Amino acid sequence: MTGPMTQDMSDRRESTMNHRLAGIGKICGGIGALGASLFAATAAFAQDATAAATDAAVAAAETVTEAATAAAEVAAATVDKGDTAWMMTATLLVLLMIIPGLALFYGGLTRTKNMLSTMTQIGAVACFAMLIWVMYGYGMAFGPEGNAYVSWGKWFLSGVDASSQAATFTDGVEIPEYVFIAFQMTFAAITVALVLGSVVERMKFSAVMVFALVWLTIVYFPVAHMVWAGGGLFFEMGALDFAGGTVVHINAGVSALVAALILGNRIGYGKEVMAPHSLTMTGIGTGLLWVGWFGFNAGSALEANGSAGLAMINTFVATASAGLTWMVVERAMGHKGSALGFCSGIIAGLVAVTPAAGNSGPFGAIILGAVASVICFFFVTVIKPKLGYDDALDAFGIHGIGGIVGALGTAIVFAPGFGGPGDGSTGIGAQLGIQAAAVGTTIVWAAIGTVVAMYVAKALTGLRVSPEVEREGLDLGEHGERAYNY
Amino acid sequence: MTGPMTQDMSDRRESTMNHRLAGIGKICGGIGALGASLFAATAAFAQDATAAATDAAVAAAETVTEAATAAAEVAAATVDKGDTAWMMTATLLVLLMIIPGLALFYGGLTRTKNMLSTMTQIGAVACFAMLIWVMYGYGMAFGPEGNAYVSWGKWFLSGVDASSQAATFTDGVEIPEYVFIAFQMTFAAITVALVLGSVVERMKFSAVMVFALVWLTIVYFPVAHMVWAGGGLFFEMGALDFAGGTVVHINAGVSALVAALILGNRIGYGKEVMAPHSLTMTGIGTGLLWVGWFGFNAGSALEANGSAGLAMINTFVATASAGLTWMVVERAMGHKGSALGFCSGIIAGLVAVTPAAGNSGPFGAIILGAVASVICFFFVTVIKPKLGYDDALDAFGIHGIGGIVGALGTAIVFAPGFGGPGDGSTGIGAQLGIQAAAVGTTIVWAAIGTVVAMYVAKALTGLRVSPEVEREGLDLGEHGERAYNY
Amino acid sequence: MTGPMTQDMSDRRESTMNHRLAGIGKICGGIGALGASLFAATAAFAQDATAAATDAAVAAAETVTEAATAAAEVAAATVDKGDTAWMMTATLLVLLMIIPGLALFYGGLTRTKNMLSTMTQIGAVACFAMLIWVMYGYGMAFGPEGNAYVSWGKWFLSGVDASSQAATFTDGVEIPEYVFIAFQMTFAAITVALVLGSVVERMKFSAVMVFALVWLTIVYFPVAHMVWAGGGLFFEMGALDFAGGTVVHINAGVSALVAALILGNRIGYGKEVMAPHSLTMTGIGTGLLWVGWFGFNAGSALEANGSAGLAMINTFVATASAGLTWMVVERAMGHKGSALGFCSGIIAGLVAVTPAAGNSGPFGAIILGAVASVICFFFVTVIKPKLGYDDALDAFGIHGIGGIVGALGTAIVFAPGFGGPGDGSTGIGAQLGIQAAAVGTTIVWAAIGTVVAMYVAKALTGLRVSPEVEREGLDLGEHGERAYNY
Amino acid sequence: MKFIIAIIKPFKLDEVREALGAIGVAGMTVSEVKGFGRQKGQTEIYRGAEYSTNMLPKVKIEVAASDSLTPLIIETIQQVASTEAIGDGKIFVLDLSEAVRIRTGEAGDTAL
Amino acid sequence: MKFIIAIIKPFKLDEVREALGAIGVAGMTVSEVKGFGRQKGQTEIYRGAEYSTNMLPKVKIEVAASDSLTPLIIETIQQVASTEAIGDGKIFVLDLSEAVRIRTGEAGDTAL
Amino acid sequence: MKFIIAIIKPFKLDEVREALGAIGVAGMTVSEVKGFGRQKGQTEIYRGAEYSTNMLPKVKIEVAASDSLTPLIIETIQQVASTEAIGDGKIFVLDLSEAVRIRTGEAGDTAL
Ligand SMILES: Nc1ncnc2c1ncn2[C@@H]1O[C@H](COP(=O)(O)OP(=O)(O)O)[C@@H](O)[C@H]1O
Ligand SMILES: Nc1ncnc2c1ncn2[C@@H]1O[C@H](COP(=O)(O)OP(=O)(O)O)[C@@H](O)[C@H]1O
Ligand SMILES: Nc1ncnc2c1ncn2[C@@H]1O[C@H](COP(=O)(O)OP(=O)(O)O)[C@@H](O)[C@H]1O
Repeated sequence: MTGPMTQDMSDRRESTMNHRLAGIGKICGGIGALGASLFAATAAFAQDATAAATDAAVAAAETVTEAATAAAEVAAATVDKGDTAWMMTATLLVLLMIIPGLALFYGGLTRTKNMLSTMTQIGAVACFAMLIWVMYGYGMAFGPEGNAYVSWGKWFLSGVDASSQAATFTDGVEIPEYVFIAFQMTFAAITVALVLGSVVERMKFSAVMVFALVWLTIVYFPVAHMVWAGGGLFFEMGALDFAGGTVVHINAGVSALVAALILGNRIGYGKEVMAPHSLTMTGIGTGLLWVGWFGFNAGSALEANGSAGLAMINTFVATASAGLTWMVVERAMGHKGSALGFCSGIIAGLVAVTPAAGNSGPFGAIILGAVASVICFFFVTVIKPKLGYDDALDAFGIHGIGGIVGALGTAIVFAPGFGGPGDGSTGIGAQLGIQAAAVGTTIVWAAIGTVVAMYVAKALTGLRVSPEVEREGLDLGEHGERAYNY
Repeated sequence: MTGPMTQDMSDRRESTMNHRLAGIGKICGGIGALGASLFAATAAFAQDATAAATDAAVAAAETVTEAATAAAEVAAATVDKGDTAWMMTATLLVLLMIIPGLALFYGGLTRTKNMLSTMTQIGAVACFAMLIWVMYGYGMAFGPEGNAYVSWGKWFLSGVDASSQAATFTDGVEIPEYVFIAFQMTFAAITVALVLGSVVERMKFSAVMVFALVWLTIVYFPVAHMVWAGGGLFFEMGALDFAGGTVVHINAGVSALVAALILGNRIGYGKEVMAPHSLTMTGIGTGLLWVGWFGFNAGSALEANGSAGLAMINTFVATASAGLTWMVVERAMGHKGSALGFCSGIIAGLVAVTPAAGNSGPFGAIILGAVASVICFFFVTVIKPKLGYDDALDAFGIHGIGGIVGALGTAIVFAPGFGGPGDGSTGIGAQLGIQAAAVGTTIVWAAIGTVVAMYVAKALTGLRVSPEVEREGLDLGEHGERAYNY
Repeated sequence: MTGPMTQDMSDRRESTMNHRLAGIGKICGGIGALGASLFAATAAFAQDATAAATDAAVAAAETVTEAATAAAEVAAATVDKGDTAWMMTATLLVLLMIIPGLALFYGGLTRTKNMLSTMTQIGAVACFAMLIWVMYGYGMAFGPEGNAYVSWGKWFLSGVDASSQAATFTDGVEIPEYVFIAFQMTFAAITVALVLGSVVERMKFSAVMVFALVWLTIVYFPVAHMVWAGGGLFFEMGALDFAGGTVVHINAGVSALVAALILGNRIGYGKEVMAPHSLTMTGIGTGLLWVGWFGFNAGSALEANGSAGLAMINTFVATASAGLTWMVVERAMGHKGSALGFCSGIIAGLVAVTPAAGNSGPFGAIILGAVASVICFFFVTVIKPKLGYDDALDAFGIHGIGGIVGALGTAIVFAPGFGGPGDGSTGIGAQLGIQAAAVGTTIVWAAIGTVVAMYVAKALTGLRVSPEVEREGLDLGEHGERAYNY
Repeated sequence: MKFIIAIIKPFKLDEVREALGAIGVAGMTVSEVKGFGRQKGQTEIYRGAEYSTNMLPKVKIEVAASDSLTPLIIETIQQVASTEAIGDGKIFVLDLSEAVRIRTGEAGDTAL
Repeated sequence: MKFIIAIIKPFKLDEVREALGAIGVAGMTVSEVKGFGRQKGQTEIYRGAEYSTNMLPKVKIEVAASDSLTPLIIETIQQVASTEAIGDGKIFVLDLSEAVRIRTGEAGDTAL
Repeated sequence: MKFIIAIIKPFKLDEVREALGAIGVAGMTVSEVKGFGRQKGQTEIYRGAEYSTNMLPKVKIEVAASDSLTPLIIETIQQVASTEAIGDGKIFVLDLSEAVRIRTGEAGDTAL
């Protein structure tokens, strides 16, 4: 259960699923029957799956393809209004994550003089991403034609109208395509906004916009295609990524790191006090991110069903576990348990549970959240200061590191032995290998793409504000306003 | 697809739709067949529409009436829980728009000393509107009996219980009437709160309450009836208004202008610094308004279907487009792109797309948002200062102007040539005429009603706080509190 | 319609409902037929109830059991995706109530130096409650085995997976059990967070965590079982509590009072200025609490149906009424109507309508809200100062007192003579007696349990911060941070 | 040289600043303060807890000036800031023994 | 006349104000300041970034007083504001050469 | 004794504080102020309403010091706080007639 696809792709999906099964079959040294049982396990999630489909799945992989394809063609796909209601809700929950959620979370962590700059950059790249998405982003990620890396077609949403439908993970169950497009659109929007966490307080607004354009085009859309589209590279590999840990968090985190390295440290970094100007705002942002994340995670089920319910409960408990764990580790290290630590843990837990949301049992999720919290804590408080780069708001330290922990950990918590919903047909080691391959590819892709995007932005805009503007704050220097006039 | 109605009205609806079609027929110089094809287009949205209904629609308009009425009587109307789930969600999204959304958006723009006053006025008129709504507002807007201007009956919700149902736009599909009442209730509440944007920082709390009572009664309920109720004036005219651009935004904007003129300018207006006390709060408010607006726009489909999905995606892209456009125009005018500009553009876009939400394609919506943003920008930054009146928070400049642009623009983006969902049976010019007539009527009605409401409030309360209270701030003077005690 | 239960309990439910009916029959001096008609009234809410079930209900109570059980066994319970969509939405709405809702509402009322402490304590106990819930809380409240006071089984959610289902109030209608678990989890989380309102600004973070652990175990889970589980004490008594007025508000309020008494007053209480540091934050929190409360109240219907719609409209109007009433009473007492008064009224109304949400008509709810507002006003402004204890944020004054008013008032507004959905089979006096018994039991249970929990926390942690830390603020002393660094 | 401290009502700041500019005062330093005096403050009530602190928001202006300009400055502030209502504030004048411009190191009257 | 500046711990403000009122001080001006001295501040840590600025919140009271009242004011503040813990603050006394009441234009001791 | 008031650019605070510590200044009091002078402020625009107040955020440092240490303090501040750009600020020196440590009641130079 790795990703959604559109109606037009449902045929291709059947065959890619077959390829995927075949691929996994090879990796495991097994044969068709093994692959088929994995298919059966997947189908088990779909409570409306007909017995016929299930039976077909038990047959050899070759037969599955034809039978399922035929079945799909015969049965008229229906749209359940409950699914539509949930997916619309999920979509706007992701918007809630961006503004005001992320804008406040990040904004609160910056200094007063950069609050508006931070909020506006987040809002503006999100808007830009939405416009690009409907122009060519959707086509590049979920277009009707494509290869393992990118797709094409449906430019400017051509051919889509209010009656178009997009497939879910259950045969015969679809949702309005506009809803699917909007849902996926918010993912593009939040991912590019997440990257900004490392470059705030010094990157020009215009540079941010250019970066967003290039980065979405050469990094996000292809990676989204690889992860979520039938025929995509990771999808074929059988990588588990319920709600986008790779495409969203690892992608954004690694890009943030590379961008920060290219941009350089803030003036005074490591010497001056750069305390968060309002942890109250960061606290509000944390709460809204958590609430909105259910759209992200439980929405990725694409249906209002038990799988969404599982993703929901995991998104509660992994997060709760990670939030408390961070505070416990702080105490264990001789410090006070801090409010920012709690918030950081919450986000680390959310990031880690993203790929595992519907791929774990609740207790696997609790452990995954705790582990991610510990590792992120050590990374941002011990390792990062030694490295000396200035990832201002720890976009890499939390989204990158937490995303990697989550992606790899999903291989473990998915296993039935750890209470996961997997059927055990792919060994933990084998699955870990698949996950690692997906993670590694994403890291390389994101890093290279970010270098290109940053240098294009540098060429066109100069990238960084003047030292005077940086000192005085980007709010006045870039936007001509103050956040507060008490 | 202009507005919802209750079960009791479904018979009347059929005949009014007929009248409406006939009316349009006359305006366009066409005949029954033309009207019928419009009906067919409307029906095309309704994915559950039976083939029989569609066939009937192709017949002459006269026959449609009888056939459809009969069909409606035969088929037992059913309530889909998916629709109910979505409409409940949509309802509370509109509440989210009011408090904390609008309270923060407006509150952040006022000075520190008036923050609580602004928030409390918004909250209190919203509460008052809810109580009035269940007493007689619902009856005046959606009562079982009525004429083109107002309806009556169902006072104190008599006869409504948990099993009552209200019709949607699809024959045979209904939602619980309590949900419909609650949904519409939030529209009344937010509209009256929007008006306050022009009069904050100087109008007495008691005057605000009296104004709300009178204004809702003589302006809002009748206009809501005209726009949304079967048999209502604009409904009959065939005016396109998906989610209430006329009744909410033009209505509120024009009323705000008139109220500001009667109330007079704030002391020191144009001389003293009146910078927003917290653009952070305005930013939060902007985000929550956007999120909540999906309840407003996609909720106005009354179902969780493809039409709602279309309204949703349009509410994303028109808004994104308008937010960025405002910043671009600022730059083009030689200023910095500002955070408040971004927020203003977001709201202008949301306002403009309101009547067009389900009546446009995504690219029509993008253009509509951009155009509204440009026009609102020029209005509030160039024209308004010249006129010298003090619409404190630009309720008219954004909701009034943006609403008018949206209402007229809907005639254009609705046309299939512009990618809209219309079938082209009504020419753009003809539709523009209908839209203009509805806009003009609303402006006149709102202006006259506001004059009455303001003078009643003046007679009973004195309308404006003393200069001392205005100087010291309404928080202390009217409420005996300070917003911040750091 | 008092509470949800899991599939495993559906058999027991039938028999306990029978016991309950029998019990009520005794109390009222009536016989089986009377009980059966109550059952019929309950069934009337369930619009999908089959005629067979209704007929069966008319028969004697003994026969009901068998017939219904048989019917339940025959008909395969189905999950409607509309219900699932709504219940997932409702679940995260309750999370929205906690963070950021309650964190801001409470945090804004504290002094600047304790803002983070307040927010973090709320967030951390909520997280802790979630983890405890999936470990043994769910088992203690809704486990498969149990008595009138507590249940057991399903420890660590054993046996639950994505395909498990939980019963609703309608035979044959179920929701995914994970969704039910998550929904109920958020209730546990918010309730323990509510208690903290009385002890902020002086209680150690570690003490708060220990308290939460003990209190949830010995107070919350048992009381939740008594109220909501089939076989629970209050459930059997026939106490009306739609969304948890007893278990959440009275429980939290009384516990808050007892905890404040044990902890002692803040240094300087009654002498120093302890004005809310940011009523803006309290205002945001109020708005989010209201919005989220629809998850609480309308979600407690467990379905997206007319009963949820009724709960929704009541949650609008009772709250609106209470908010305005508080301001009116302030004026009547010679003060200014205040922003904090408005917010306090909103919360008082929400608390009072909680047990009555689906058990009242809209006008009963309006009156209930107004009455609760008046009583809470007098309690917190007149009576509390005389008593001299320091319930810092009026957790008892509003949740305790408002909860009691709501619980008793529900007996009245439920009656058909007051526009309620009751069938009048239980007289108001009799129902009042049942409600009073449930209230009294809750008060005693909560008080004793809180004493135990506080003394355990005292023994393990010392309970209260040092006077130096209290003076300097818990943000620095307990967490090593400042909320604001402007 | 003199160091002049004026406590005024906040809404008078703009007027005073302009008036001082008009008479040749090139610089000043402003801060927000709370004033306690004869003027009575509003009573604030939060859920029944009544606070009437009599601490009112005021603005403090500090101007270093040459001895010769000082009388005019005092007169100007007094006239412009007066509303003839209680709480208008005070002007305090202290002797200033030295003034230095940080940028250049200049001292004395030329540093002002 | 004297211009008295006292830096005290914030929570002592109410007590000091009352005590000064009791000995006949009619007005004063208060502001929030950050103090740097012997008293050590809390260490703050934000995600591993440690700040121990030793800048502590203090309250500054400014009182203009007649020469005769000054010693009593100093004594009162010193006694009421003292907690005998480090960081209690300081009292500074400067000569005040002129005082004017803005409302009336009165000058000298009567302006206080 | 002298009472030294320095108005500096906010981002110079840390440096100045350290430099003063290094030459033996044990304490100081800091506050946020708005400065008005030759340096021009940014223009702010909110929906077309343009404000160019020329009020710039500055930091005020107050140090009471013995007469002997005063020249060094002035020099140190002047050198460390200077960026040689307009708006660097001023140092004002006033005579301090008395200083008292609240904790102990000590007076004079030992109180500093
Ligand atoms: N003795 C004083 N020392 C310092 N500041 C004072 C003194 N007396 C008054 N002030 C300041 O002047 C302000 C106005 O004083 P007040 O007595 O209220 O009115 P008025 O100036 O009209 O006599 C006070 O709020 C306070 O800030
Ligand atoms: N030389 C000084 N000049 C100005 N303010 C000072 C000076 N020394 C101390 N202060 C102020 O007095 C406060 C208390 O001083 P500190 O040395 O901490 O303790 P104590 O007053 O007990 O000796 C400081 O925080 C600072 O605000
Ligand atoms: N006459 C004055 N009295 C009090 N403060 C002054 C005076 N002149 C300047 N200042 C303060 O010094 C700051 C810097 O002054 P400015 O004229 O801008 O630059 P510079 O110090 O380089 O000449 C001002 O912002 C103000 O705070």
